[in-house]
Amino acid sequence: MSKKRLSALISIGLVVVLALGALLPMAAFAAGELKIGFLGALSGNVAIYGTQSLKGMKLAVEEINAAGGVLGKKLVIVEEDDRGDKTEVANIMQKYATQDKVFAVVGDPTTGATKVAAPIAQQNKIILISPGSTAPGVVEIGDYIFRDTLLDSVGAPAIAKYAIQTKKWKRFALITSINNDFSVGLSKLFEAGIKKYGGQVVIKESVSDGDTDFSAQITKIKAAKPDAIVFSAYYTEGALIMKEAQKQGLKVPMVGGDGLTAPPYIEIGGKAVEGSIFYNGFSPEQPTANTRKFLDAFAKKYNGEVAELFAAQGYDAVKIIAAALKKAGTTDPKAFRDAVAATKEFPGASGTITFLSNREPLKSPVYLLTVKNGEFGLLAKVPVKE
Amino acid sequence: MVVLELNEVTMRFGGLTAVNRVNLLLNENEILGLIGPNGAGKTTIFNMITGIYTPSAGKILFQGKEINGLKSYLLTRKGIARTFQNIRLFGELTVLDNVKIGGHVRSKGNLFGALTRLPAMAEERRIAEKARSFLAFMGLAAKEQELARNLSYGEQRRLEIARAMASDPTLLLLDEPAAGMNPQETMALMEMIRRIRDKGLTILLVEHDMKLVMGICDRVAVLDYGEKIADGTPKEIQSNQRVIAAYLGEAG
Amino acid sequence: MINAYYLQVLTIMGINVIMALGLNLITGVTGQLSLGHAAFMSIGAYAAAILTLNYGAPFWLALLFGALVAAFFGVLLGFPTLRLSGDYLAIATMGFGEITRVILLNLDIAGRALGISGIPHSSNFSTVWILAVLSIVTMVFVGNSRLGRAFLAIREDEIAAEAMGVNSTYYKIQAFALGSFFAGLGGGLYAHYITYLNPSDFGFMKSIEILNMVVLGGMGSIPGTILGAGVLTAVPEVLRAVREYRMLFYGGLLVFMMIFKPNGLLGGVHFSTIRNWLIRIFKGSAGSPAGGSRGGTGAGEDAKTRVQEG
Amino acid sequence: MFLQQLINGVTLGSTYALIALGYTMVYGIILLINFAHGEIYMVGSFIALILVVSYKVNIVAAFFAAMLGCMILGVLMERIAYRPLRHKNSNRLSALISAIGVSIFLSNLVLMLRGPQTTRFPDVIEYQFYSIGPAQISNLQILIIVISAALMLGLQYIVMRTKVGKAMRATSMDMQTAYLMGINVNRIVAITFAIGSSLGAAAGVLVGIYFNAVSPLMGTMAGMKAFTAAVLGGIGSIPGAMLGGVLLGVAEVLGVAYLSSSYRDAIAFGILIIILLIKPSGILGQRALKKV
Repeated sequence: MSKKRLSALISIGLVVVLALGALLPMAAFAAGELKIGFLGALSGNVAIYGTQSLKGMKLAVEEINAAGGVLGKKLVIVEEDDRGDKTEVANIMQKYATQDKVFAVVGDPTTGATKVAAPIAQQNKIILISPGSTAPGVVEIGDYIFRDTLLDSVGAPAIAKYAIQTKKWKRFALITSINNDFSVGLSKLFEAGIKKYGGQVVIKESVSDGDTDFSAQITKIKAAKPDAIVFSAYYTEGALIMKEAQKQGLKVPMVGGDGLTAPPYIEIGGKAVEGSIFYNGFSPEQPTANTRKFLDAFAKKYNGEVAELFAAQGYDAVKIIAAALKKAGTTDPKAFRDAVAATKEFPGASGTITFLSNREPLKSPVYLLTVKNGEFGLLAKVPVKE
Repeated sequence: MVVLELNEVTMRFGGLTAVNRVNLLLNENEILGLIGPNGAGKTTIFNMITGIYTPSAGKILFQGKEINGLKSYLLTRKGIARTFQNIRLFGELTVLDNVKIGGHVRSKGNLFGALTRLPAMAEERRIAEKARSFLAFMGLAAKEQELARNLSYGEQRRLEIARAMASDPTLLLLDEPAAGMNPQETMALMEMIRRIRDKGLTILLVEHDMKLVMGICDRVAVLDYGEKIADGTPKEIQSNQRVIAAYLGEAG
Repeated sequence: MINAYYLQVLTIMGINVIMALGLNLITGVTGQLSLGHAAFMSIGAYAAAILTLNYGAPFWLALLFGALVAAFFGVLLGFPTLRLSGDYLAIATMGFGEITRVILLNLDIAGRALGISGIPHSSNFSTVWILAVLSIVTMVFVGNSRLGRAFLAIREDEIAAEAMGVNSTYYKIQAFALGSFFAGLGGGLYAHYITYLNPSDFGFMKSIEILNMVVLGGMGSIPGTILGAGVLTAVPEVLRAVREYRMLFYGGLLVFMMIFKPNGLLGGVHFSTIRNWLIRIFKGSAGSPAGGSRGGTGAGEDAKTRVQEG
Repeated sequence: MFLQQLINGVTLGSTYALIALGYTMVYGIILLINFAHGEIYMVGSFIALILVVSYKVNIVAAFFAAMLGCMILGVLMERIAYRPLRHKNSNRLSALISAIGVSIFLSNLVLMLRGPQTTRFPDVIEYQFYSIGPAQISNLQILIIVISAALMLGLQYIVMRTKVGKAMRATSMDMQTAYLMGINVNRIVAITFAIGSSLGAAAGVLVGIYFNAVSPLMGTMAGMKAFTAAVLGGIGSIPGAMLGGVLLGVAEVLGVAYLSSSYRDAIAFGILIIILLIKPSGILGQRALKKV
């Protein structure tokens, strides 16, 4: 037999094995279980958010099961790593719907992936709660799609108002990360907010997630003499931008969204990020009773780790699902959906959550935070009304 | 009729003059041998005629028209075909495909043809038939489905010639066609080259094997240090003092 | 047995087959390493999506449009860069891929970083596989034609190809245009299947993913490319371990294949070869004249001749 | 502001130049775009980071340890992924694909081990600023520019003046002949990788210190930019890598300053494509005639 034919036979064999593998039942179905699917990246560039959400979800499931489960059944999380790849997201969502027969999905923490998964969830009448997406166009996909995040449209004006009216800053440099959908959306809201309260955007600059050199932008911004730098993306670039500003002797604070409020912001930024202000729906430093409870449980389960926003939102999503299930008394999709939609003033770890009639979350209060002496500190609590 | 004319052709590489004011005439249906010690500039002349290099000075005329600096695929269209000193076959393709590609310029077919199969089928059959005839001519008919890289050295040399002939050239340039062949193969090759000439082709030959050169060439030109030092019938060349000196000089 | 999940995996497999065939034509058949295939895919995807979303064009028209726009950019990139050889070309295509991504991030009509969402879900299993089969047939036809031989000649030896009268620049551009056409077609199908586009989904790694399909299956081999696309779409679904270590696996796979099997699993295998094996298997191997002394191709041709005679 | 931007550009360009030196060296000897060089740079950065943070090693010692570590990594990489190909006489595309494979493997290995987040590189050097007219330059910027230039000169010396360098040049001209002349080609290629990789590590550590940030994903983009720099200057030419790096850095910064910051990466790759078209041999490169 020629070598070529041998390798062809091996290939054909490979295909057959794969096909058989795919056709085998994925997992034995245990009758006493209710499955929740996890969507998110556990590896790749956006793994931070997925990993955090999953940790929060696992904690929530553990607590619920310890208390006897829901409707006499135990909750189980089905997890797959979507790596942030959209094809993967679609495949995994379809697998959850068809193979695993989950009754609810928590994910994806990012907007783009949620937009891919949501139509499939909607079509299969599976509740999907995204623990992270904030950009517009998500819940509009269908009446089974929810999210439990603090919407930027609430937070951005609040922080802009505070910066202009309380801090008396007038001139702002606005930096957007062009390859970050969250940032592109938030920049628009910041700009509108600044305008609304009488401030002025004196210069707009772009960076990309993953950049490390911001020298050219800072030199330009310095020449524009702003009172503050508004940055709409995440903490790593935010901290590095402030470091560069410090090097160039530009002594102005940073204003941002909840993308900045993570411990690494202070870790990387050090003294350069002192005095930054931002909003968040969740404040580990000034916890409410519910948040305190969650933080302690989280630290206990994960070797003293401090929970981040996405963990709290993943945790809340599972808790909301369990509560709604209890209230509906059935997993019938319609009744269950209505119960989720009726969630009102749910006392979550990431804030108090109400789903509005358009399924957008209303979270109150919004925390305005600052960095003081190398720690996050509370500036104000802004209650949010419908 | 003059097929190829080199008029005061010069090629410099940086400070080095590889070919210096060489004149050469090639008449229709003639076999001209180009010889000379290593580094005399034979292959450089070859590469200028086939469009790989553009001469630094002088003119190259093919059928009376200047061809300086024309790209090699255009020269092939005009009727110049070549083989390579260090064999350049399409190794992973079959012997038959190699010759079919040789016939590229003498056949039609584009994307549209490839997609609308019917008219292309007839053309394909014609291409294959022609290619097979060249293979038969070079004694390779039995090997048509072999991969070119699996052929023996001598067979590869002959395949190169078959492939070059498939472009229906007026002028065929053979770059050391007998290199690496054993005496029997060389004898057979001489016979083949004669038969190619009998088909009406004009042949320019660079070769080290003096037996082959003296055996089949109508005329021989000798290069040394980039200059032509002699030009004449094999007999004249063999008794030319400068040529003998050049070769002996090299040997000593 | 075929549920929505399998159907979806098979559909995505079909899209990958189309795109991988496009790259195979450029890299496998013509020998020009392209590291920007995802860019052509994104161009096709965005063009098609914009046409259906903003202009209400019918799906098939949008697909064709996307593919043609991608082909147009293939030519545009081809004209200047194809004079470059080997690794320089590879780097230029990679640069083109990055530039395309940055431009998409700056285009309002492409939704910038927010991408395009809400694209109609028009692709399905049958449209994708009808087009995949058409693509395969096209590739086979091209492969057995004067055009295909010119591509192959360039891959094997560009200087010799030129000496045989093949205008290599002209044919390389054609290969790029055709290959990009299929990348664009795949992109259009992808856009109308996933229904959401974002520039970050068409980065360098996507190009590498498609390249891996071609390399694994066998550069230049159509059945090989199909196999490669099929395996690399299915494996992560079946083997969880592969999904988690996927990129690690992809990197290692490239090195491994280059060292131990540079021709891929089915390198040098064509449909005709497979047909001949099948004929041989069903007719029995008794009285085989070739005796299998040489490569499979030679033996196969003998079988074919026998069948034609018989 | 222009002067300040120029300083920004030269500093950024010096970091590109540092990485580009490794590319140009390997390409010069074995005509391979060592795609994984960007990853070597990233690994170098991490080695120094871990030593400084977890083991409290002095930064100078960590710098040399990183160079040593990457030297070993580079030699290993050459041994595993490139040498078998060279011996098989396979075509150059195979080697390039193999290099891409190594690059993907390394970056994802570190990604899995460390996670995707950016880690802070501690401030190991106290900042000082010097004024030049309206602009200012920091001691760290001067350090980066000086070290880049010094390494370039050192490398130039090795290649042009030492016996090993002579063997390298011979190998680059004709590997076969060099082998026949008694040069241990494998050893020379390994040395080339060793030097090139240690330069990459040096770049990684310096850039880590300068930008205070290290991440598993930093190698890919930096590698692509540095390669662009090497091509711009004339790949294979050591002074060319330096020149190309600085020019690219300045072009990028001026592009941000006077055109638009949102097209930043497109500017760099646009330059790459234009250079490849107009003068593929780069500014200081020589064009080789193809042999037939």
